[in-house]
Amino acid sequence: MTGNAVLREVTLTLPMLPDMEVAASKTATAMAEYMQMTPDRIDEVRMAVIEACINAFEHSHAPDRKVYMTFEVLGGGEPELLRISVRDTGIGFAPEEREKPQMVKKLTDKNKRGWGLEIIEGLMDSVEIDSSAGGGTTVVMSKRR
Amino acid sequence: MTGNAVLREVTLTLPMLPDMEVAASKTATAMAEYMQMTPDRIDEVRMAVIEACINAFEHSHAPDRKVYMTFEVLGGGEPELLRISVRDTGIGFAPEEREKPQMVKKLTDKNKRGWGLEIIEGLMDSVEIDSSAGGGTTVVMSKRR
Amino acid sequence: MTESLRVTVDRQDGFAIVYTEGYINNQGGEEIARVAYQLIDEGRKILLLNLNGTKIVNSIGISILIEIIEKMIEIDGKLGFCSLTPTIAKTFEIMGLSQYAQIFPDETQALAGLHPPA
Amino acid sequence: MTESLRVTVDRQDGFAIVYTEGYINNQGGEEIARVAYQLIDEGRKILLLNLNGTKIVNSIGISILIEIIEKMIEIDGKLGFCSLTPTIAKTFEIMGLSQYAQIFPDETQALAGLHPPA
Ligand SMILES: Nc1ncnc2c1ncn2[C@@H]1O[C@H](COP(=O)(O)OP(=O)(O)O)[C@@H](O)[C@H]1O
Ligand SMILES: Nc1ncnc2c1ncn2[C@@H]1O[C@H](COP(=O)(O)OP(=O)(O)O)[C@@H](O)[C@H]1O
Repeated sequence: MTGNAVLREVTLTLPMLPDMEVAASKTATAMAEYMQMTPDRIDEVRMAVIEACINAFEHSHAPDRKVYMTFEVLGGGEPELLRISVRDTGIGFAPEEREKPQMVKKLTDKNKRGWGLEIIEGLMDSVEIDSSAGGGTTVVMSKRR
Repeated sequence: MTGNAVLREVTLTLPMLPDMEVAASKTATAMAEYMQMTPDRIDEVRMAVIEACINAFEHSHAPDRKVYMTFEVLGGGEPELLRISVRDTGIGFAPEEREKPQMVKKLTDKNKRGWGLEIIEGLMDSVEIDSSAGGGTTVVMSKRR
Repeated sequence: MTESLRVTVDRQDGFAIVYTEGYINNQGGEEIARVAYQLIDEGRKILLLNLNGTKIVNSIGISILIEIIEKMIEIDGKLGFCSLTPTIAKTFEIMGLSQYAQIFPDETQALAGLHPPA
Repeated sequence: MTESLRVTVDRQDGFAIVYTEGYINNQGGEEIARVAYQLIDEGRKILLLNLNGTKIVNSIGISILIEIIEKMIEIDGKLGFCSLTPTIAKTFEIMGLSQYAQIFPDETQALAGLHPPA
């Protein structure tokens, strides 16, 4: 049984500036290490956090140039799940209209980008995106210990 | 000349719970690494952050059980100074009345504690404490790159 | 700031090994591409990217690596990768990149697998 | 959570080496003290704390180590430390702890300096 009490909650606010995604990934690492997640899984969380941050940096056009993150450790007694939320107050987008990138196409396409969300979904256990035009974007991603 | 523009500002809010000081120290490490501080100096910052956090955890009796931190990178163009502030909304204390701990006394004293601020002052380049009865405590500590 | 990617090259006849150290973000990816195109211009058709010194990458950096793969397919060359962290390997798998560039556990196996000219 | 301190002991005649791995916080300090008092109870008067596996400590943990030093002074024994990170060494210096417990760069020099019974 997975308890869903929030055992620990840490919030981090970052400026949308080069390399700040690395700071976010270190905080994620600290929380995952606290939970005694395995090093390989910690590394996957780290990469997902980097992708979510650079998406906000690059695409959100948030006027305050800030990313708001929360790191929550959930569980029933013992830590079981790490839930990370990455929020911006930018222009938003329609996640359901996103096209799944395909390498065979990207190889000849001029635009080789479009992998961030795909990578996040592949590395985390679950990902939810809440975004709307003008209403900003919140990506909530979780990984079990 | 030391420029004093704030080049980067990151804020972190932590619960006053066991091991959360380690999360704070990781964020500090990330900011210090961003500045390319030397590993030994980064390690000193990390230890100072741990001490400031456990002071707030242990002594503040803050009703919200939270520590509010900011990490600022200052400089004129290039990062030159890391300034870290550790704030709680607790009972406060009178820093000027603090007695400097002496090992010769502590060795026979029943209370062997009282080293945290001494260590912070020894490891950081400058430390300022703003505290008042009922008004909470803010420790601002800085270290050059 | 944050230390930028260091790239070193071991040039051999007809092929080369490119070693990276640090974060492969956009600048890091561009630095690798610069070096790779130079090696291609020099006539090399087989390149091995040894990422042993790289513990983090981002998708912007990887998209620049995809450009190098495209170029390699064009000139009928080969790009191999070796010594990836498990997360980077998994990311390449997720992207389907491993179908277009060979991934090897280490340099020895890469050199055997890429068949560079002796 | 966060992995707790692991302590291992190398018992020798009349002295012992205590190895730590992990964070010396209050629990970590208490674990070291428990082991140290047991070694003292067994009749050992010379202890070496090898902190090679410890990269962080806090002042609560150190204050427990001061208790061990007090005990050692009482029984006319010796407590030495070796293999400290530069920051832990500097912290011991700041506290004046290095006047009451000998600090050695490594185990070899500690064993030579503490003169344990041969
Ligand atoms: N935080 C965000 N704010 C606005 N748009 C976003 C955000 N995150 C993603 N997007 C949109 O989704 C698209 C796909 O993102 P992603 O899969 O990460 O690939 P990439 O960042 O390489 O374009 C982006 O190009 C952008 O249009
Ligand atoms: N954040 C704080 N809130 C209230 N009191 C504090 C705080 N930080 C320090 N103090 C007071 O200052 C004293 C000295 O702190 P310190 O030098 O860190 O040693 P120790 O924490 O071992 O007592 C504490 O015992 C406490 O009374």
